[in-house]
Amino acid sequence: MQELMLAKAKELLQNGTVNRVLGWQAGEFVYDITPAVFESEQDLDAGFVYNEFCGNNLSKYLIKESRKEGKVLAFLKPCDTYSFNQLIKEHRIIRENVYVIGVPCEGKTDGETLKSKGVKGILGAKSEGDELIIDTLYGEQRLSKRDALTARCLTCKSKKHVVYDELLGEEGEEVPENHRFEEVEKLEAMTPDERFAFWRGELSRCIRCNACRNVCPACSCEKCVFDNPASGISQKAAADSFEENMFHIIRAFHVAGRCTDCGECSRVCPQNIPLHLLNRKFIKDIDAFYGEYQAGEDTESRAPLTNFTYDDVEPSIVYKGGKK
Amino acid sequence: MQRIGVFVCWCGSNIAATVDVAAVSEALGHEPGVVFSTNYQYMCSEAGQNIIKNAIRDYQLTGIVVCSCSPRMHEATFRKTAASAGLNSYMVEIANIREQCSWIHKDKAQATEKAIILGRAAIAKVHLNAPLTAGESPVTKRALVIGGGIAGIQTALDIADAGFEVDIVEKQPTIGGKMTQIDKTFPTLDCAACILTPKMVDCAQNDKINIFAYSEVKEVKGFVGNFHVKINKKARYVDATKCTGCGECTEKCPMKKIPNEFNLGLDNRHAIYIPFAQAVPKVATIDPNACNMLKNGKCGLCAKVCSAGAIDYKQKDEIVEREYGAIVVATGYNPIKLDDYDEYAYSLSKDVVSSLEFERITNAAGPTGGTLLRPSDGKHPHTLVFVQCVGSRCSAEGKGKSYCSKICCMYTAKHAMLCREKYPDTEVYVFYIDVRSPGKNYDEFYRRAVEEYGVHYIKGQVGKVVPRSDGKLLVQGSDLLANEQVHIEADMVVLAAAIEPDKSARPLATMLTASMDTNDFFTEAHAKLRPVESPTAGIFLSGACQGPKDIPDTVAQAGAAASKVIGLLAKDKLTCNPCTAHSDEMMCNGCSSCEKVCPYGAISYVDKEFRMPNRTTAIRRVAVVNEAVCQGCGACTVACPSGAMDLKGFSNSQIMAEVDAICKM
Amino acid sequence: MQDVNQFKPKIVAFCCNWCSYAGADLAGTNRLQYPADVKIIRVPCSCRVNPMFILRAFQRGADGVILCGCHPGDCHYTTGNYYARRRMTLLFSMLDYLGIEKQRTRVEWVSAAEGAKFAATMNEFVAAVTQLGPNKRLEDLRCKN
Amino acid sequence: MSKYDREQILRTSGVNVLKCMRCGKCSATCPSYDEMEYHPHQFVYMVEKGEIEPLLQSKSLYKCLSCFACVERCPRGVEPAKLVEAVRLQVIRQQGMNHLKPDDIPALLDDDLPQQAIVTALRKYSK
Amino acid sequence: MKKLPVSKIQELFAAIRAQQTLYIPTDDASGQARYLPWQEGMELTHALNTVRSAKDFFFPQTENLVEFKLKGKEIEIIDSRTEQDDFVIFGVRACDARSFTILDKVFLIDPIDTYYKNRREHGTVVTLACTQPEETCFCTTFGIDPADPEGDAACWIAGDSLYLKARTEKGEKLLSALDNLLADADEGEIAAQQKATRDIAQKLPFAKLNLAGFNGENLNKLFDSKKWPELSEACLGCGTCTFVCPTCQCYDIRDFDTGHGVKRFRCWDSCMYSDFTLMAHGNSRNSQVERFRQRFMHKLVYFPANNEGEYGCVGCGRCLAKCPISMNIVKVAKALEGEVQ
Repeated sequence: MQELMLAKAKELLQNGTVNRVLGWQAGEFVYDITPAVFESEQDLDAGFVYNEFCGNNLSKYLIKESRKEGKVLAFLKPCDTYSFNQLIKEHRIIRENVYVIGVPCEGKTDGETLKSKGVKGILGAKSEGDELIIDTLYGEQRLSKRDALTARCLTCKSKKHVVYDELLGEEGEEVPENHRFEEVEKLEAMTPDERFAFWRGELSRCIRCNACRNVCPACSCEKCVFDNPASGISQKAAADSFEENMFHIIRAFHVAGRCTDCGECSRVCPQNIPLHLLNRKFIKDIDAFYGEYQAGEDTESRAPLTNFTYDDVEPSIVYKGGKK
Repeated sequence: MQRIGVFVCWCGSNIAATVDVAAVSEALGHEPGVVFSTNYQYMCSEAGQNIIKNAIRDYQLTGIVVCSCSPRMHEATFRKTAASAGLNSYMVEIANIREQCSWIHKDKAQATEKAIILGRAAIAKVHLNAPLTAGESPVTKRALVIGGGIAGIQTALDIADAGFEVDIVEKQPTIGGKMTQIDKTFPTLDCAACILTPKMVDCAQNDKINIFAYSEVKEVKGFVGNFHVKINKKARYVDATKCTGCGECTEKCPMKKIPNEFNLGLDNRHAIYIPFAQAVPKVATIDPNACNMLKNGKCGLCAKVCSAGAIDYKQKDEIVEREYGAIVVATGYNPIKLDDYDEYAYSLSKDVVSSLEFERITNAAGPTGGTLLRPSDGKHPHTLVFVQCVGSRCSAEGKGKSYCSKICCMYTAKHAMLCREKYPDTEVYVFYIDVRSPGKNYDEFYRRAVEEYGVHYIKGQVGKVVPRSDGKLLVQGSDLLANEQVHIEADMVVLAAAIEPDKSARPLATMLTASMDTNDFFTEAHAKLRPVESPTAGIFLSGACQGPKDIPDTVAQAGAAASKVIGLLAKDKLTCNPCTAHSDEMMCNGCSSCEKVCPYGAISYVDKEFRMPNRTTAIRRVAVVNEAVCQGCGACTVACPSGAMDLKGFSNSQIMAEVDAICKM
Repeated sequence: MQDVNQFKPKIVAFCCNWCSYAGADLAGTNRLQYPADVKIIRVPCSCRVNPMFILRAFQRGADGVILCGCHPGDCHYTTGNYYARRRMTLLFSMLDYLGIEKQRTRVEWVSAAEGAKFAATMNEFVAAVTQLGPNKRLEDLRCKN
Repeated sequence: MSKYDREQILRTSGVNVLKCMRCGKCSATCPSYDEMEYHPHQFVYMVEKGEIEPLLQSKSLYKCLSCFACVERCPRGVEPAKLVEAVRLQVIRQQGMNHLKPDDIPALLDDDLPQQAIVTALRKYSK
Repeated sequence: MKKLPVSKIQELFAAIRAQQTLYIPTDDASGQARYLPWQEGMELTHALNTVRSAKDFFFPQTENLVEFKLKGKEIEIIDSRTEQDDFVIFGVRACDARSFTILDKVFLIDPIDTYYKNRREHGTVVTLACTQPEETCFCTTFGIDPADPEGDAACWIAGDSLYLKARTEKGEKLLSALDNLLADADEGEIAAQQKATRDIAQKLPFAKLNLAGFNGENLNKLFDSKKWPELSEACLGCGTCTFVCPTCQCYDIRDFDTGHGVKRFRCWDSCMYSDFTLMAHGNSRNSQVERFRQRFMHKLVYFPANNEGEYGCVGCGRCLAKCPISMNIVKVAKALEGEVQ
């Protein structure tokens, strides 16, 4: 696939369709991939890569890139295309300035995931059939590809591209049986005390590095309320457990109905807080209360929170359980 | 830092009996920023107001808090007081210590404590208040009426009568609407044309009224008092200023097998046509889909016969741009399509007709010249079955409309009655679910049909209509009162089709940012109290576009809409509510969330150039609130994730300051 | 008569100007009693209430927050309470998910004519929150004196 | 008893009888109308009123062809045929034990028996 | 040098805990290594290092400085500091141990940061030599020997024994209080383990990372490099690198209005944030490329230029593992190598 993408990128650069390419750049090891803009064929040859470690969602970069001179080629994975569509809907990306090529994704892995499986000192990796052969400081290790998948890829909702100008490889399909709400359900089944304890344990680790917010394609505000002293709720490092709760509740609320469930927030969290469980709770509730809705599936529909029906459920559904 | 004055009212004993007012004014006097605090028996009295005025002057107050009754009672009073002392009236806050304190508590200590807290909250808010000035916008003294049926005509006439200019935009070649197709009107049985056509002529002759027939609204910009509208005048291929309506062309035109819309396709017209004799404007129109000259460049006969030289095959659609202060929607209704009701055999037999088709068949100007004849064979029918509620009151999905179409009971009674009157040899059956006849002389009318004219009313619905080879229609229905299934061999079946809003209404509503219900009827601003206004300021509703209506109701509503328009156009300037939303463009992302939740269409977007670091610039899409249209609900402020959108008078920081003051531990 | 140490909850009630605030006034006019623990903040419409305000109230020491607006369909601004309904449903569900007692938050539709409902609602809500005891899960210790 | 029957019938049929607006279109469209003592609209009305006993006793139950014309035509989505079916089921259940057990069926099969009858038998008796 | 069997390590912890609070790196409920106060039965983590660095002990994420209260027209000023008890941090790796030296150079020079100093004086650092470095480790670049860590006392695990050696007075004091648990040992007993670690260190991918040209002399050349825009292009502007970094020491001072007064506190800040250098006149670093450059220029050029060649980095590798877009100090250093040769 990487070769196919390289050839396509070069072709489009050559014929002037685009003047630069947004893709992934190889790093020092196998897993430290960096999103990058390539402006020439030499750049592409020097660093362009596409493999099972290219997990970054590139869509958010297009807010900036689509406002530059000329057209940019963007390689988007299925889940990136949902974010892309959502950003189009919110007028954050100038569609005409982007040439989207959909690229297939079989699920990604990353350094953290491999390390969590007990792999130490990763130097390189290559794929062989269903296995990943990892070269480490302490010898070679093998891991089945399924085991190497990141948590978010295990509950992948769709391998279909919802938007593209051109598609490379086979088009995938939505994955209806993705079980992505299982963890949410598990939490819902707990008692409030248990849930509170769980979330305190998780959120108290937050160091407010803002990686979740800054990587999130839905968090595209020019200035975040939490950075704006005039908002009255600005904060830096959480100085009280309340502020930890506040930041994450409000952030989840602000992206509710707009979050495409790409999973970047949990991927980047240096403290490994399962932030996607907050967003998924909103997605699950929205599906249950207002009908199934997938943010980013299209560019026209009204988001659930800017929409209503006359007979929506009453808020009492939360504390009375089902009473309309 | 504000200099705040606090005025605690006793309200006689209403407050003072339960709240220690002296303690309240004493405690609030120590709050930061408070430079004056007092209490008085009746703050709203002249003496009380003078205390406030004097304090504003003597202490150079920049904000005041009145602890008194509900702001719904005296906020306006104290705002005026402040203004008369030179303080901006929006620098006033009321702490409601009567309805929400003294009157609901008995324990004096508790009530006093609560009054102090409510006072603190008001003080906290005043600290963040900013002077607000109500903006003004000019009013263009001209109204647009969209739709030229009886609703639009009546509205236009009434507005013109008050001396204001009105434009009527009608998509058909003539104004008049559905009423032109109707034969007689219930419950008086006057001839519809006799009462309608004079009004049409009045419109044409009134120099305040300008008719854009064969035209459609293409774009609406602006807001109340200042709408900019683009109207597309479709090409008629006839110069309306030259055409005399003599009709020479329509007789000579060789293309004469075009189904006549006016008679619902029951007969034919020519490619160049005048819909009916009393059309206004009485100008011929060439149907571009039928005219051989326009399609193939061959013919040109009409141009040859036209002595006025009015034919212009090169005519193009023309966009007219006009300014209006108010817009009235009068887009009316249509009967639903009956093709899906195969149980009634509508698409199988020509003798199963809709009620509107039946109107044409019985109309003297109709295809049969007013003689009741079966469409299939032109024979006189002896047995007629009327079926009510076809497609109305259907809650089952996909089967019709959930609402009652309101007019069918009465016109069916009219049809049945007229049949029996003109042709006593006919048997007329009406299948009904309920007969709904609430209206002046309506029930009497329906009873006359039964009692005087011997129409057979059967409580029940028709299950199926089967056309037989001998031309009869076998009607199978149930008679619920007799508890039997009845079978009638009918010659004609007339279906009272449900009515629905015109298809053009939905896109129009989008252009107008006027809200609609799920059935595509326009929503009124208040179901009871503002029935002819749309929630969108400056948009008014007339006739069946708002809900099913008969002619008397439509005319009444048309007049009401006109009076609302006149009230608006009579003003030179509109004063805006100053508590409006406003967007901080430095923070706005242009994401459109706010626009989606705005019920008034007050938010639009502009691409704006911003200075960026290092002497660069960037163009960003940002929201702009039209303060003349915004009503200050605040829905947008919560939809906005970045907090760029805020509401004057109820800003985020003001409300949070109140929260802080109330919750202080 | 009353135990001085008995827990007195702090309740913030956001009331829309057109229906619920008027309903509260009517409760007053009719002298219908409800605890002084309830303090009302007037907002133009229930859709003006930002989740931030609710969290802020808890941070600053509130034990319960109730939002009152016009009945669905009766909104002065036609659609405001429909949006408020969705926002609050989702917010409350999230608070519950985080293990914060859901009984501390509520939405009630109170019309301008429902003074009695307003008083009854407040009595009932105050009783429910009193039973829960002080808010511990969303408090900010720094705000304690 | 009839109250219990009523609840059972409503539950098994899933019909909301209160949606009926008494237009009679079900009966107007019913091909078995003349054969029936109680007509489709009466089923709806009688179930609503709780007059179940006469229905249970009536032969009308077995006159319904399950052609679903009434369901198709009903403007309110009431679905009278489902109600008739539910009443029928109620009678069958009241008759006590199952007439047939699935294991008994193979022995009773003969080649002339229509396939549909077997399926219907399973549907009706094996619950 | 002293030793005790590794099997008796819990006894050692109990003995330390008997005197003062003891923090050890352990796996928390979510399976991540972090420092927690030792309680009976708490085990050392098997992870090489904690997710967060050890700088929290001396420079916590947030810290109250002072409080103001309004009393009528008077403002009362209240010192928020509480008595700091003695504590021991066990198991600090060589890289993190060196980070304290770097932090000292910031906080303990005049004007001395008394909040930091107070904590530093009460803390005893017991380091633990590495045995299995990771691919992201490059401490040797900064002259750190993972097999011979600094600290008030150092430990090695070799075979079945834990070896301990005091390096400072504080360390001496700690070990002498534990004397009854410990047996004497010879330095030679750990030599094999040390060699093994050093051998691995030699084979690490960044073992040959060369920072030779990164100094004050090349400041302008590096500052003006054309590579910065490209390097910073994908940077999200989050603070992950700075917050996981053991040597990043920038903070913001903020006021929190409690309703009764103001609590003034400091909290970690990041030079990656857009309001980091926001001042009354505006912001001197308006773009992410400037902010990005600042962070690396500070660590690789400004800091050594002002601190006798000591870099503001200890090669712990946390930023390499945690950066959401995998841009880090090693990639920057390698990219800029050419500018200074």
